[in-house]
Amino acid sequence: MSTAAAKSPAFDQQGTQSDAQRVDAAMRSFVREFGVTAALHMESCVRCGMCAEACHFHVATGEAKYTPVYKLELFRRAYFREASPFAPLVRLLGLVKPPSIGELQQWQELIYGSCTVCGRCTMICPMGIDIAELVKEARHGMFKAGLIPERLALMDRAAQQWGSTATPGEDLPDILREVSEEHGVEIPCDLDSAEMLVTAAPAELGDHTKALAAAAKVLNRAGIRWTMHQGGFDAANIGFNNGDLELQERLTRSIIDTAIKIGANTVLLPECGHAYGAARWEAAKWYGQALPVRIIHMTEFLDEMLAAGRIKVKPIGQSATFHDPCQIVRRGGLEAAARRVVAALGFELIELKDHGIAGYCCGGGGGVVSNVRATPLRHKVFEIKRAQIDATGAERFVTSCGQCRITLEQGAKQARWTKPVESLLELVADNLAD
Amino acid sequence: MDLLDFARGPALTFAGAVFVLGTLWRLSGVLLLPRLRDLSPPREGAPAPWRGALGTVLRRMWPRREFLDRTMFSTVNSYVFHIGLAVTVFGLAPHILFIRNFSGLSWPALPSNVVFAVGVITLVSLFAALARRLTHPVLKLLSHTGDYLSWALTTLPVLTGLLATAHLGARYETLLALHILSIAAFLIWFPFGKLMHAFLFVFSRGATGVRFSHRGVKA
Amino acid sequence: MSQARLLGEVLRERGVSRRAFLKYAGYMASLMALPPSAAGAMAEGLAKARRQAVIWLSFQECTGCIESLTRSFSPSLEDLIFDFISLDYQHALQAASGEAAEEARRQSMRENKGKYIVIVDGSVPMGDGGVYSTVAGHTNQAILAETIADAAAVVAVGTCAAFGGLPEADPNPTGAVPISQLVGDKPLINIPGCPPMPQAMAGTLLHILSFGKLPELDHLHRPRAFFGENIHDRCYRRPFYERGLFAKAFDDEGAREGWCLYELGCKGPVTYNACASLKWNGGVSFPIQSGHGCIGCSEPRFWDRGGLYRALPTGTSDVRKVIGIAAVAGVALGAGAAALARRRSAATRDAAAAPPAKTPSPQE
Amino acid sequence: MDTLSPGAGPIDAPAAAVLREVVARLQRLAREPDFSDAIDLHSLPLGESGREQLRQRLGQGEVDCALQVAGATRICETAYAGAWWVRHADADDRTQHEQIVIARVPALLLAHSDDIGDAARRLAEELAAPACQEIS
Repeated sequence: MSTAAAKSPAFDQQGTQSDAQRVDAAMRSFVREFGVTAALHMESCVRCGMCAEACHFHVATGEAKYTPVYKLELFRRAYFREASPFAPLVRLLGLVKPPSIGELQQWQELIYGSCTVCGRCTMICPMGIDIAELVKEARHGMFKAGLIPERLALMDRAAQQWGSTATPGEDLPDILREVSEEHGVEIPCDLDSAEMLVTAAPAELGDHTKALAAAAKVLNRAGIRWTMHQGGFDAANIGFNNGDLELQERLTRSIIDTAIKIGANTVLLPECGHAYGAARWEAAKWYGQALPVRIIHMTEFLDEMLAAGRIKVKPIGQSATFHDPCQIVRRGGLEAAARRVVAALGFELIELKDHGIAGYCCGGGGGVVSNVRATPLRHKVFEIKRAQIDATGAERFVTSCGQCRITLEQGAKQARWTKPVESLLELVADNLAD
Repeated sequence: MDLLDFARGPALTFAGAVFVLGTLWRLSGVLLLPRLRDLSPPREGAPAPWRGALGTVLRRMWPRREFLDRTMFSTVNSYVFHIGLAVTVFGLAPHILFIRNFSGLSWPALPSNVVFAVGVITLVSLFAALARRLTHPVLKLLSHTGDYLSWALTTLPVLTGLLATAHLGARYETLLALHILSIAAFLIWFPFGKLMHAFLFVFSRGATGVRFSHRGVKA
Repeated sequence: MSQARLLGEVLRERGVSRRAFLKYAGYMASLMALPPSAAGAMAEGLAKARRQAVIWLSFQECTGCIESLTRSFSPSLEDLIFDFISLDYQHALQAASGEAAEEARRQSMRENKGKYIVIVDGSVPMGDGGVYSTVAGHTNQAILAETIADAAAVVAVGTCAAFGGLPEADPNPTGAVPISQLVGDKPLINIPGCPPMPQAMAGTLLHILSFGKLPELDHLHRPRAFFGENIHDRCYRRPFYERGLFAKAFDDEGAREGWCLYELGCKGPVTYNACASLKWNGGVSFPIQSGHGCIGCSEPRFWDRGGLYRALPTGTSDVRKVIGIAAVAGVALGAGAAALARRRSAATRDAAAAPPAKTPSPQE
Repeated sequence: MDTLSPGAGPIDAPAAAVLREVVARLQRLAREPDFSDAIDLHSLPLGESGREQLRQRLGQGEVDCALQVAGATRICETAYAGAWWVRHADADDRTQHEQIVIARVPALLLAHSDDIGDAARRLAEELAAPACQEIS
């Protein structure tokens, strides 16, 4: 039971900037975001309120302030003052007030505490506005203004120091040795050349080491020449969640540069949502050109290995339901791949009422699970997913994202719900056929 | 007669000019902003960008199954007054003449009394939309003066049009003048408010369509 | 010349029985949409009235109005009006001319001081001191002022007198003005139309004679009896308008079927007159019935309303040039705004690009 | 279109409305002998066919008289006592005005007292005038 009393929706601040400097930093960052797509989306909102009906935070609480597009209110005002076609007119006539420091501070709870950037609102918006992307872009300004939740700021500083929120690079060889001994699987580390650079999620270097071992088992069985490397091993890019663009760039470069250095042609991402978002879709942005390495998610990898017959699994033959991680399925496009793996495992898949692209979010992505302020809200959201899982009556409950598993496990613990949350990767590894 | 002459002459011309200028200003002002290209490799088998865009533009015409029951009222009511406005504006003979006058395009008209009935339904639907915007907690929070102004300047032409057709309230030419002036107000406000979604929605949905079809998702 | 004796006696001597008064009054009452019961009262009022002195002044006019009233080719009931009034001065009809005619006018003004009615057709030119239309060296403006000084009422017949009509149409070279601008507070009745309906002229005069006061007028001083409703509301083709059946050309299938002429520029909906109900030439037909749209001749400035064949709902000015300029300006402003936004965004990027040295990442 | 009397053929709505008006006024006339009213066929949206149907439906009564008063006028009683069909024509016999008059007798038929006074006077003068001395 989380003992932290629900704090009043206050806010955290980092750095020593004055209030005016914070507002200016936020506005200068906002101005940089507005390419054609962001501008088009800002211009097209007709305030129809439908996005609220898709957002689990609003659906669970009924509170109007969790309306997704309302979370963009300050970003919208910045856009109309600074980048819109009528910006000079808007500024001249003072039609739109610039955000104040008080508003930015109150806004932290909406932008970080009650948005998992899951993109379900993007799927309902009749104007096709990618609200999730705009929230993520608004976070850049909030980070520049030093107005992000303290817990996330802490992880940000750790990652700037270690390249990972979980462990410093130097400790990687020892951790991998422990895991390989504990799980009896060989995990190569820091090889000079390899076919595939494998990366991990921070939790996999902590309490979810079984997932890491599972990955190793599958990779070895498939006969892949792979390695993990101190140069770039933590794929869950915290900069991507916090809005810290410099950190996001550095973390991405550390992985891509390491892969190029060891001559790898593929970077394998772990079962993690935001890792996929940051690497698969935004890595090339920092290089300004297409990347020489292929970046794939663990789910794609399992799907390809099974399809190519390089690994086989024993059918489990039970009923199961699958939670679609947002960044992997709704915003990643791996809905079909995940279901092929589930089918290969011989599960009789019973879909959740809302699944696939329109599935509900676990409620913890985008840094919300790490943001202790959002805990009470998260537990309310957990009810939606739990009800849908119970409704399927499936025996097993599977997903393919470490963050979702942590969020759902915390929710289950708080709601005293006994069904275990299982990893697709671990199921494949445990059921490898000879 | 002077009000009608003013309405049909200078008012309409000025409104038309402001409409064209404002709409192109806003559209080009947005479309000429820097294009941040997605350099990542597309999902295998992903359709061409324009096809992805078109897909989303069409799909977003109707909410997905999962969202339908929670958005039934908004969806249905919005379609009622959108289709109502379309039938009224493009179905009524005098409107077709107005369009033919400056564009040369013409097509057969619907019976005027049918269009009148549709106009009444449209008016009721617009008031229902306003009632919802004034009472629903989410909409109350989101709405600002621009929304109410857009609503008013869309409803006024329908109201004055119906009054003119029914010849209620004043001399016919006064009603017709008020109707044309309300359309002029509508055209002048159009580019600066959310009515621009009539043009922007294609690009807005298209951009999301391109972004997600690149990732193999039918957004 | 006007006798003191009552009209009833005067006319009976010429064989006009009171039954004729009643028939005439009944007909005119129906024209003026008065209740049938008013016919008796009108007949009695007429019989007891004195013969009304009338002076008809013709200025910038085409004689269409007097032709419409007299309609010499087939005298009808309206013509009886000439038995009830003493037309003391009228260019087209009077035998006298030159000074004799002017003298007749002045004598009638003297004898019927304060009681005579002045009928005017044609507008009055004010340009260049009014030289564009003079009679015996006097400008129309002067003659009008002199004549209406002691008049009981002024009746401006025809759109030229009522609203300026053709002479006042753009570019109005003679500086023509409607009579209403020159009569001050003298009671004025406008009977527009190009030409006006004979029933309207006769009916209005009869109303003054028999009831001794002006008929009810609208905001343009037009008798409501004849100008209260617009043509569209009384048009027999209205059902076609309701069903959206319109003639697209003057000789297409629709026109032959008698469909609505709205698309061919008919101004019926915004024109107030009695053509559709009383019809012309003794009730034979009216413009729309003969296949031509109403041109709105009884409304002010109907010549300058963007062409007789331009449909009502269309704008009156050619907007293509204006819209073209607006389009170019719009795109230019848009491009400028985008460039400005691009520059502002670049400026912030440069500022951000030179932050203090980053802490070295682990592997460097 | 409702048919008032069977077999008399269909009747347009406007014509039927006029007949209902006639009935109402006849009922009143029956109660108030000196009541008189008229229905003006001129300004109603009655086409020629409507007028013809009315004429057929109202039929012919016992009285049919032609007046020569500033052009021809024809007054004939319809088949329904108290309802008279009055048609005024101008010099060229074009219908100027048509009415259905509801009265015991249309006012137009009554000689006016002034005319009677004048007639008496003229006849007296006629008698006194030498031209018609009695032939002794």
